[in-house]
Parts: sequence; C-alpha cells; structure tokens
Amino acid sequence: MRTIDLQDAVSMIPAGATLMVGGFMGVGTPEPLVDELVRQQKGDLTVIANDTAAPGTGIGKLITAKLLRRVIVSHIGLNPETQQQMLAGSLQVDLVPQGTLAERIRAGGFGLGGILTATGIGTVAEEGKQKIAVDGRDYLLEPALRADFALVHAFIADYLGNLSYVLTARNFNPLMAMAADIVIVQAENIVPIGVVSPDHVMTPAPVVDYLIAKG
Amino acid sequence: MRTIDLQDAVSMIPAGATLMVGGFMGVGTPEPLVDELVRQQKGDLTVIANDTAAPGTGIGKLITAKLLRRVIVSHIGLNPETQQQMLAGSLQVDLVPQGTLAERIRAGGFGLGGILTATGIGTVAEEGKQKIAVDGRDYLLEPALRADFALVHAFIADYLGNLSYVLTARNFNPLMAMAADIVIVQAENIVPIGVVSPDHVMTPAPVVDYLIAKG
Amino acid sequence: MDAQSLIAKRIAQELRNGMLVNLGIGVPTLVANFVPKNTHVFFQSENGLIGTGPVPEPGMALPWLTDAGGKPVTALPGASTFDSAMSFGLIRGGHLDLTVLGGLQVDQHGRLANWMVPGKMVPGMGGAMDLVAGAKRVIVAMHHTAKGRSKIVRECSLPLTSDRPVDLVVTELAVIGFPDGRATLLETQNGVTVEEVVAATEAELTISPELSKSITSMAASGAVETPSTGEAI
Amino acid sequence: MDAQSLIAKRIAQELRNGMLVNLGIGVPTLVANFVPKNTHVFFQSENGLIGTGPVPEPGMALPWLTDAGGKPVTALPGASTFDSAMSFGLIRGGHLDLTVLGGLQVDQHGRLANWMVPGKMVPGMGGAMDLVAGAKRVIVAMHHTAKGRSKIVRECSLPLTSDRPVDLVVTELAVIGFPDGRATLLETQNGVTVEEVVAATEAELTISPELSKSITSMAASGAVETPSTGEAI
Repeated sequence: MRTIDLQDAVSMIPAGATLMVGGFMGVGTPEPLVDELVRQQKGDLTVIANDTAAPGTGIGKLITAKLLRRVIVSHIGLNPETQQQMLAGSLQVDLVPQGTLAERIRAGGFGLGGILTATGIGTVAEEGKQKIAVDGRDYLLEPALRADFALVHAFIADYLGNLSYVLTARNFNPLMAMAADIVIVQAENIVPIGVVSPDHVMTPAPVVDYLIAKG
Repeated sequence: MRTIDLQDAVSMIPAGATLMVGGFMGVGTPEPLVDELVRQQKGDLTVIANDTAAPGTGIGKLITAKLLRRVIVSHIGLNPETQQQMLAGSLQVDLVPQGTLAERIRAGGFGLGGILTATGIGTVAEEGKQKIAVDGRDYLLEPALRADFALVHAFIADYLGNLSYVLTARNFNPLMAMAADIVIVQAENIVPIGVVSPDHVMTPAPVVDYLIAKG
Repeated sequence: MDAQSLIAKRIAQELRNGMLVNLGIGVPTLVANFVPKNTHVFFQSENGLIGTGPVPEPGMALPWLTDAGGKPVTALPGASTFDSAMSFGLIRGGHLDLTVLGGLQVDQHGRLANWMVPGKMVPGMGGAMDLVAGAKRVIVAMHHTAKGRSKIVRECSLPLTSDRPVDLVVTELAVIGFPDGRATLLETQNGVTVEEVVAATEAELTISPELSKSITSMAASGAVETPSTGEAI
Repeated sequence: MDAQSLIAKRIAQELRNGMLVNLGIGVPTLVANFVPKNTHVFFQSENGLIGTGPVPEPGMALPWLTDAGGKPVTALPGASTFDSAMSFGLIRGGHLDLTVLGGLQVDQHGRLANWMVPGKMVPGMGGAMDLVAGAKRVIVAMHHTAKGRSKIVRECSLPLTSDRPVDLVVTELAVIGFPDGRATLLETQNGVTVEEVVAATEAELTISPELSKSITSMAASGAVETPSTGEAI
C-alpha cells in the first residue's frame, strides 16, 4: 500500500476505465474521489455500483457531468438524470438485482467464475442467461464482475491500509475492495497501526493499493 | 432465539443427523456440545467441518467415540483414528478442498445453488463434477452444502443472540451459522444487549435459534 | 383510519416474535408503526442493517446510518450492520421471515409486478427480485385499484418481479391469499362486503370456505346479505 | 547450513515489500526466519489470520490464536482476522502474492503432487489445492530426492494437487523454474555443479541460458569445468 494525493490517484485512472464505486444512495461513496473525477473530466467511464444516487450526490455527480458511458447498477430511481440519459441513448444502463450484483462483485474478488441464484428466474433478468439445475432446482448463472479500479470509502484506515467501515456506509465497499485490479481508498480517519483490533479489520491491508493522504 | 440447557440442546439432535461443527484443528469448536454428544451417545452422524482435529480434541472426540458415519472435511491428517476408521470402512470420508468447502457452506447459507471454482481442476477432486465455462475459463460446479444443525462456537453472544468471534476461532463458525436449519451456539461470554457495537456483530441475532445457557 | 394505515395495521397482525422482517418503501414502511405490544421483531434494511430504529431527533442524524432510501434512521440496541453480500445472503438464504412490498399488479396466481412500467418508470429492481425470490413469506401492501382499475389482475401486463407467488395481498378492501395457486379472498376489511371486493377485482377470486362460513353465519344472524358461494367467480 | 535452512533462505530472497505470503507447514515455515532486512511482508495463515507472528512466550499462548496446525502463534501489530471464506477468497481471488509449499513430486512441466500417497498417507488436501490454483506465484520447497530417488520427475505417479504449474522449485541442490512449460535449471546451490543436479534429477532438465553463460565464463576463468550446453539433456 502506498499513500497518494487525491489528484495523483485520479490521474492514474484513464478515460474509458471500468470503476467500481462504493456506496448506497451516496452513503459510503468516496466523495472526494468522485469530485476529482469530475474536476479532471475523466470521461467514457463504466461504473459498477449499487445505484446512481441522486443529482449532486456521489455517483450522481458523475451522471450530471456526463462522464459515464455505461452503468451496471441495481437502482436508478432516485436520479431522473440517469433515466434521461438512458432514454436519450447516451448512457447504457444494465440493471441487475441488488443481491445478484453484490454476489457477482464478490465472486470477482474471491476468484469464483460466477454465482448460481434463483433470483430473476421467470423475469426479464433471466434473458440471455444460462440456467443450471442443482439438486432439481433451477438457478441462473450470473458471471463474476471485476473492474480496473475500485474507489472505496472507509471509516478508518490504519497506516498499513487495514480498513474498517461504519454502520450502513459499509455496503458494497468491502466487496469492491477485493474485486478490482487497483484499489484506491479514501478514509474518513487514518490511524496508527494497532489502533484497530484484528477482529475489527474488515478489509485486510494487502488488498489495498493506494490510500488517499489527507490534504 | 431461545436459551437452552446444554443437555436439552443435544437432546434435540436425532441420531443420523447432519451436523456442521465449527472449528479449525479444534480451535473454535464448541467443546461442551461435542462432549455432550459423546455423553448422550448420539450416533450415525454426518459431520461437515474443516477437519477431524486430533484424538481428544473437538471433533476428534466424536471420531474416538465412533459416533460418525460420514465426514465431509478438508483434512484428517492430524487424526490417525479417522484414517483407521476410513481404511476399516466404518467411516466415509469425503475430502473437499478447504476453500471449496468454505464456499459451499456459505452458498448453502446464502441461498446460492453452488459455486464455480477452478480449484481441483485436473485433479481427483474434479471426478463426477460438472465443468462450466465462463468467459473461456473452466470451473467446477460444486454444490451448496446445508445441515440439519450447526454447532457454533462464539466468543461473545449478547442476550439477543448477536455473535462475535475472536481471532482464529472464527474460521467456519459464521458460515455455518447461516447454513443449517437449526443453529445452536455455545458462547464463551454472554453479555447484555448493546455491549457489542453493531459493526462488530459477525452473525446477526435472527439466524441463531438456541444459545446454550451457562451451567 | 386512512387506507394506507388500514393496510399497514392489518399486515402488522402477521408479525410474530423474533421474526426478521424487511419493509419496502411507501405503505410497507408504515407497518413498523403498528407492531403489536409484546412482539419483538427485527427490521432489516437491505443497505446493511438489522435493528432499524425511528427517524433521529433533530441534530442527531449521522450520514453513515440511513435506510435503503438514503434517509437518516437510528439503530436500536442490539442492532447489527453488514455488507451488501451478507444483507442479501440473509434475504436469499431463507433467513428473512417476512418481506412487505408495494405492488403495481398481482396476478391471480399471486405473481407480483412491482418494479417497472415499460416506457415510463424504470427505477431498477433494486432488492425487490431478491426479496420476492428469497423471503420465507411475501406480503404485498397496495391499494386495491389504481385510477379505478383493479391491481389484482388475471395476468400481469407489467414485467414480473419473480415467478414465485406472493403469500398475501393486503389492500384497503381485502386480504387475499393464494392457496393452491388461486387468488382467494380470505377477509374483507371492516365494513367492506364480499361483493364490493369482487366488483373491484379483475382476477378470478375464490371465496375462502372460512369466509363463506362466517358470512353465512352472519347472514343467518341478519348481519349481512347472503354472499355468493365459495366457488370461483 | 542444513539443507532445510538452505532452501528456506533461498526462497526468502523472492520476498518483496508488501507481499501477502502463505507458508505451508514444514520447510516452508522456515522461510519466515530469513525475511531480508527492510522487507515487510504479510504472512497469512489460512485458518484466518494475516500478520502471523512468532510462537508466544511461555505462559502467553491463547487458545484462540493459532496457526493452521492448531499451534499457538502471536499476531503482529496490524494483523487482521477473518472467516474461512474470506481466507480462501484472498487465496483464490489472486490477492495472495506467493505461497510456499512442500512437495512430494513435481513433474517436468511444473505440476505438483503434495497431498496424498495412495494406500498410505491420505491427510486430505486441506488448503493445498486452493493455494496452488489461486496464488499469483507458487514456490515448492523440498528436498531434491527422497530415499535416493528424484522428486523432480518426468511424470507424477502421485495424485496432482493442481494442473496449474508451479513457478519455482527450490531444493538443497538447485533452483528450477518452468518457462515455456519445461523444467529449467536456473541456479545451483553454492558448491553444487550442474552435473550433480542433472544426475539427481529424473525430469528432463533444460539449462537456462543465463546459467550456461555464467558457468562458461567461470570455466573460462578456470573456476569450474566446462558444463554441458544449454540444451535439454
């Protein structure tokens, strides 16, 4: 793990990259990273996230700035701009059931080829997907998801990069921290080694590539 | 969640039942439950666990007492009695790669049909298993595992049944707590509600059926 | 009592001690206001919380503690938090005893459509497909009709949320179940007649034998008019 | 230096700052004794620990903090613990930079057999299959021969641990890699000749061009005899 300036961290991300971005309706999204993506006008991005939040919040800022080519999300209902760009054809929106999305990301980070879930069977979500029977029950094969970068929000990071999340700001963050080639973390608090009990570390340091230094 | 006496908890378990038992070489195994299984001479059991520990420790006691018909484990190397019973034909031993075992149990508890892993491909572990290609790479389909009962060891339980585990005694316990019809917990410490931070609860109370009362 | 509270209050009677319950947004949320005395249930919020409490006092909101809509909530003593994989493991793995969801349409076999109106409203399914596929019991809380048209239909014209039938639909007029895969009128809300429910319902509706019997006995005592028989209408 | 320490010390030179490393039992464990100065690596124990420290002082052992063999260990500041699914997620998901494992046989394509001897020793594969299939880099630490017979063989007679070839085999005689899927002698241990390694090895052994060159230059300076060419033997 290396510490890095916010600006340099975002400079690493090329236009056209695939990003996983933590957060749930903006809660637990690394806002400084999002703001810097907008400032540097990184475009043509694919974002994998739970949702597109709302205008002015989290991933909603990327939508408003028209930096996204494609989103893979479970929900866009609180962001009318996402719906507008989708209908206008400028934004590809792949909707995935939320639990399936979480497991597909986890599978990507845990070295599994995909997941077998009954969610979505008999609905439009099953279109184009392989059905596999296990013990007489049908499941959809939903392939693993990975990204070039994960933008992760943590409540606490120690100097080594061990991460803890807080309350409902945890959500997709620990899953995404496992599922991207390069993991960039913005932490609310950076603490000395040993301040966090080993049992309370939720993402072990070795998976973190960069920790944003405090400005 | 209900509290229950050790004796009554084990009385619920019928001979021939399938049990998941937490622990890794005996560390994090609920020893009082194991001892009571031996005392009540519950036989013909199938045990799903990481290993059969060593004689005199954890699941090793069930082996010595000849209570097991079948084990689904990743390792039996530290228990020569397991090997003897296996060679004598009185114990069926199904060996599963450790990571595959952990994920199969998790899949059982998380409502997934099974997992797709590359572990075991090109080895005897692939025998009889379906191979599935995802994005051009082959994976084994390893089906989910569930049990009638999970015998779980926790370091801390609160009065509601929220569980925390400690250090390397965590291992398979939180996975098994999700994957059985009836979950019985033996906790080293039972504490009032609110003593454990929500972020440090590793198994939420609603999945726990019984908590062994202190004697 | 307004229609929404009527629905929520009736659904709250389905709550049992120790249940893990997930409430959707809208009318389902109101169910939390009617939990019976001496009944302790765990409310799950799919963004990663069991033990969701009421809205915080002014000045006490924390940006890291919200409901699935991103609105500040509190946590009750004994709450637990977890990541999204665990949250849906609880849902998909059969640990969730009950989910209460809003509905756009329910067909006469109990299949729910509640996540999109093609060409109009495409919010995404969020957790709805997992909840309906995974929860032990699914109750739909919705108005019986929309713009005068029945929301309990012969066949859903909107995309389904799951092919797994829901267990109960509670409206301001009636309680409808799906034993043997057939929409069955189990109860009418207070002051509503079977005829009124039937008239407001597009789906074929079986009247449950228990309801027929109770109505017949009420009719015998002069309380209501003689209803139709317990056959499909 | 004894053979085991020789092997462990050579492997320790492969460690780089920040690596996540899993050491198997036996000789691999000794690698921890030779971590180069100013190199910080994370040691994972697959029972759920990153930051494994040395054996505790007498009286300080804790029953809940052990290595994968169930033996008491300590945890270093900055350690983390997790369940078995996470432990193998780290291994299978490509987060483990290096695993060092013991071996029974390695074939000339680099495939390892290290978990059972049919009819004799059936300990179970434990985490070995996941480690070989999942780690970014796999190094085998083993004696070159057992009872006078080469453990680096043309074809494994014992059941494979994985069909994924290992990256490096380090013995008390040599360091062997598998570029292009062919067993290739990269280094000899101090004082060991190429001929000695070849004589002790059943597998076809390519001599790496770098090794040939260095030996040739040493021969030119009179340091060693002229070796065989860089062709397969």
